[in-house]
Amino acid sequence: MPAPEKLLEVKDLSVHFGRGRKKFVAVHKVNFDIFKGETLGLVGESGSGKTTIGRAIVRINPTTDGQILFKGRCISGRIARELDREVTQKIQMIFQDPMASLNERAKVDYIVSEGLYNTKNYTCEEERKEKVTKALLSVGLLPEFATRFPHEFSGGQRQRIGVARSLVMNPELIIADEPISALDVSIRAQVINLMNQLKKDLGLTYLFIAHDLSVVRFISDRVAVIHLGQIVELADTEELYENPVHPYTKGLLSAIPVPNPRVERKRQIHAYDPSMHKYAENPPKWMEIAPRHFVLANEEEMEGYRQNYNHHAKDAI
Amino acid sequence: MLKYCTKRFLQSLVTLFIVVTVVFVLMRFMPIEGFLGPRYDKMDPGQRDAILKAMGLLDPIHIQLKNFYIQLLHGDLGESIIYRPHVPIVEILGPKIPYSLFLGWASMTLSLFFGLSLGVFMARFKSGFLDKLGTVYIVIINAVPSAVYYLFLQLYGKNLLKLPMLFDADRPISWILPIISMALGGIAGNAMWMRRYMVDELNKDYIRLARAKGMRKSAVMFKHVMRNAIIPMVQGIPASILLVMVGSLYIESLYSIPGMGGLLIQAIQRQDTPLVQALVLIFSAFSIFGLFVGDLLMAMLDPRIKLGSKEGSR
Amino acid sequence: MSKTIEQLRQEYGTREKILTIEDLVVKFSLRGEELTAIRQASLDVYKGESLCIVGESGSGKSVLTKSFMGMLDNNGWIDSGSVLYKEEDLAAYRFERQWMQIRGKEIAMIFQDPMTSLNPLRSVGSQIKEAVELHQDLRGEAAREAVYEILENVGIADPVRRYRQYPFEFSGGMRQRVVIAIAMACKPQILVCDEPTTALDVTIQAQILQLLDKLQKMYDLTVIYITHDLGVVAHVADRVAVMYAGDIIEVGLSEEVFYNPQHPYTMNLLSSLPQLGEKGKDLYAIKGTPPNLFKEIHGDAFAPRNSLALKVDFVHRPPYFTVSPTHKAKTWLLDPRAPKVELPSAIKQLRSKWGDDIVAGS
Amino acid sequence: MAKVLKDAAEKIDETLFTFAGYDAKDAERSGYSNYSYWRSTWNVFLKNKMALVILILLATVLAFTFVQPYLPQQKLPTLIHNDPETGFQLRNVPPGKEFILGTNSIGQDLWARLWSGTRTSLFIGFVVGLFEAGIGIAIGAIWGYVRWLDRIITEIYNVWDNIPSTVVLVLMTYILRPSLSTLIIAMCITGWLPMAKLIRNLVLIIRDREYNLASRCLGTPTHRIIVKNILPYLVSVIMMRLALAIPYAIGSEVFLTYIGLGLPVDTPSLGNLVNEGRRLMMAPSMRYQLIFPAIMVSVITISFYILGNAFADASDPRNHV
Repeated sequence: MPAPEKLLEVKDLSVHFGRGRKKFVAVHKVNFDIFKGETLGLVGESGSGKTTIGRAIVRINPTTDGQILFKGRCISGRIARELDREVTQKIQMIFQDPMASLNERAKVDYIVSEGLYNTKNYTCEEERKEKVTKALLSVGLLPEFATRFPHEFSGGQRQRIGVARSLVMNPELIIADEPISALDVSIRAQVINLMNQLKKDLGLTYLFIAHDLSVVRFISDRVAVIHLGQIVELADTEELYENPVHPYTKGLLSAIPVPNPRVERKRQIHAYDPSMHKYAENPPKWMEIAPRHFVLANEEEMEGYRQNYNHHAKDAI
Repeated sequence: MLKYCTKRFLQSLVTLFIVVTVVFVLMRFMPIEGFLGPRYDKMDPGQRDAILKAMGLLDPIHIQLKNFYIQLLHGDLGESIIYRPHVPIVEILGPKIPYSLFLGWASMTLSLFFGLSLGVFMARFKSGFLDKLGTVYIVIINAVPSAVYYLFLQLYGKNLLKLPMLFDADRPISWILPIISMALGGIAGNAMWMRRYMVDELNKDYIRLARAKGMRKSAVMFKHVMRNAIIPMVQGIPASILLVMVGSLYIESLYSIPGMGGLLIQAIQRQDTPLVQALVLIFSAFSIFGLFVGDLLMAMLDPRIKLGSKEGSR
Repeated sequence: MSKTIEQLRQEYGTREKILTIEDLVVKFSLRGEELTAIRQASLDVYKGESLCIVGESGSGKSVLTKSFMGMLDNNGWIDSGSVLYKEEDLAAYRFERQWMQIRGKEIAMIFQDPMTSLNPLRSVGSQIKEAVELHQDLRGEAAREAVYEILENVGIADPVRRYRQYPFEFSGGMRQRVVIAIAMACKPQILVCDEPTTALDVTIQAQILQLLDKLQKMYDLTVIYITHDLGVVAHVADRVAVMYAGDIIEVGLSEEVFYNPQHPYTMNLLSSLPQLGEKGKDLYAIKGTPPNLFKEIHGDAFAPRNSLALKVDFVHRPPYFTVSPTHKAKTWLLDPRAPKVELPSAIKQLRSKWGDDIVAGS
Repeated sequence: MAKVLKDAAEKIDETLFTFAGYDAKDAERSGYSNYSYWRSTWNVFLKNKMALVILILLATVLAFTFVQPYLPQQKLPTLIHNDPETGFQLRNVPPGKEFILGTNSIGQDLWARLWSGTRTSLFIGFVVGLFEAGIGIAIGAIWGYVRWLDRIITEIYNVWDNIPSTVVLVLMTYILRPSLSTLIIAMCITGWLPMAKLIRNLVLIIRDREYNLASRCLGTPTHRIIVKNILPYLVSVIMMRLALAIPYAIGSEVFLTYIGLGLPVDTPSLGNLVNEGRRLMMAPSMRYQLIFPAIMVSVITISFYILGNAFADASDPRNHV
């Protein structure tokens, strides 16, 4: 298998908020790559820093330390105007709350065209309209919706308007920040299907940020688990769900309720206690435990993880 | 908590310092009549200079400012020049302060008592008759310039209720109209805010929980809604000294009360600059102090500030 | 392994009904227009069970529970129908003092967001003590002792110190424990949990559910959960009631609803879950939006979004059809004249792996 | 109930038990409401009958104020009328045929003075209101939107806000000497502050809403974010403040006139008229000189106040069904 192309590389990324005594470390030395055409799931609880990473990539949050590379070029910190334009176009974001992420005082036409106005990516008014129509159709909305206000739409429809707004830019990478957690259960499937279909049709790459592990399992190719600003484990989806190594991942996986009463009633929950790590004397490193399966651990822990892992792997076979 | 108080106190001092300085400097840009008094026209330039020099007004401004602060620290506010020429301002103010204070306290007590009660009842019976009536009252008091309704109150108080039109320290019956007039605005303000805070609180989730645990509506109102709504009110109470002061500007002259408010108007009309300056400083100091005390009270009552989880909300 | 489905059905036959809702209609007036939030819903609640009411936002699940606690907003009222509790018709209650006999004392409630459910300006202990004083008739030191005990029961260590603290000094999960403590202090018969874990992180969610489970056994409570999370439902529910557009369209034992759903809405809801989906394939997606409750609804409210809708669904409202003694659904698909439909593949798989016995019995 | 339904069910036509067919597009279409923000605002406003009556009243008064000088047989507001026979001033003539609202103590026509005064006071009100809005919005928007400026401006605000605005008003007019421009400047200096604070708080709330982040992701330039995303949300608040600034300015003018810092006597304004009338109010026969201006002041200020609040209610999307 040829090495897949790295679309985005995050190297030692740190993001701090505030200064002095009020300083808050949201993200601490995070490393990961996103390959072209894949969906990388980023899972963590509230306050874990997952949204901060997404926003650092689209450059809403400034980075404190480290680098973000897009197609090999650094896009964090101060960058040239040309690159800025290109990155703005190529990396788009989908937001969590469909009620809050659309400008209520603008018509759908303006909302979807906003990116086009900024990049002047059209030659005449007709072309712009055409692009808007195309974007609306591609997310399963009717072109006649363009003249309406966001108020008139349901949560699922609004979320799709949000997707259309990104699509019109012809992006390559989409940061989806909890795109379905604010939606009603019956509507989530619409958005998940749409994202999967666009990935197939347009070859999009996603960073899918979520706290719901079951959704992430369904949609992602690889999953990174983040805890208190650090990624603790990263692996291919099935590998991670079958052979979780880090105790936090295990705890998190054991906590997801499944919609199956007979299974659910027997489920055991593993509690995770961060004080189990002795990181003060022996700081952790980012290590590969199996091919493409990384975990944050110090040597001592790694030893234990390895033994357990081999055990499991044998069982699986 | 102590840290918050110190910080807030220093902030007030800085504000006061800036106000004093700015007022002082601005006053020096006034036309000089204000410092010379009524005989201005009759003086020749030499005389004028002599007087100005004697008052230290020809010195560079920073020297003047320095002298002024030294005076101020000794409790000396300067001398009046027109109102009562060459009488120290402190002496002029001395007998007047008790009148203003008494009227101020009396009307503040009234406005707190009636304003808060009105607000509580308006919130309790929201969109009922009392609420609508109260709203009409609040609208009128807020929208009609106070000069107008003070006048009508004075007029009808005299004609219909046969109350005295002028203030007489020895006849308590003559205090009624000025105190009521001064309280009217405060009642409206207190009622409006109390109602608003209570309605805000009423819509909060914890009220639902309090009701769900089976508390009586009146108990919820009293123990949760009112208690929480009163905290931002308490913050504003000392600052309402300010409202009372502004009212006193009118009312003291309307009823010829020998207090500070009436004095300011006379000083302005007669252009007694040092007196105006002194009064402006006193009023500012009062108001700054009022806000400071308000914040302290707030900090004492709100555990979130007391225990340092958030800064003052202002 | 727990009880078989037959055992469960029999057990329900002997259980005592604690609350009976019949043909309840709740309306609201909004800016001169009338909205029917609950449309002739009926539901029985059995003593000691945990019942989950599932539905999406706006389906009326919260309104339903508020209606039998006398906590409807001022612009809402019970239009018709009855709610029987201990031989009293709660739907006929008009006065606050009548509700005082029910609220807290008989039926207590906890809410979704623990961050806003507590009075920020009063100590945690005093807020629990209020409930103790109201419903356990204890005062002063005795009440305080009772609060300490409840705090320990809900898993808050060091109760003496915690008593004096304020809500902002507690984390989200801890606050929810305090809210639960307040509800427990009322010593209620029924506990209504309105989305008790939605605002919490998954790991804490699990702890809170465990705690509620423990308390239910400890105090022999009847618990009604309101939620939209089918995972939570599967975890806690003995029985499930599915709500759509102000009506309970299907109700049954948890196993019955999950492994043998009858109403198209329930089927669609289950098959749209990514947990049951097959990776790489599309999930089943329910199109459209729930109906406008300001307008009168003819027939089955779900019909316009239902790909399996019958013509009759647009004309007549379906009655309950009985599937098993404990399972019934309001859908014309259960009428003998209706054409047979295939279960969605996701549900078929779920059933074949876990719940074959459910259908076999009936 | 269930029984009845069941019985009814038996009678249903068999042919209805066939699939109805299903159109995904139709399902997508449901929920269309053809909503427009401004139309809904207007509709909610129209429902408030009192506000509507007041709007019409105020519009009439405003229109008349500006038309009045051009009507036939209007007298000049500053002209002193003398009795053609005796040559004496026609002082304190009660309202009647010749002088609709009578004359004042030096024989000027009160009717003409009233409308002229209304013009002056409205002019002050509008100018001050617009200035407050302009400066307040500009500073408030910068204050709220530019993060690093927040601390500095907040500190300045805290100091400035501690000074009673009445004192500033008095001081400014005292120092600058009374005139129309002085009055306006003094009021503007004190008035923009609460406006700026309000706008800042609103901008702070709106700034980090997701739709603004979305615009930033799309590369929308700041000025367009402010114009398209933020200001439309503030329009209602701004209009309400503007409506409230006018009664406030008129009130301040009356106040300043009262304490002797108002406009010169030869410029009729509502403040001057009230002040003139006040001196005569103890004589019941001359009380009309206070009552007419007082009514005018009250009508205008209350109208603006109520309209401002009614508009604020109407423009709140929560009140749109």
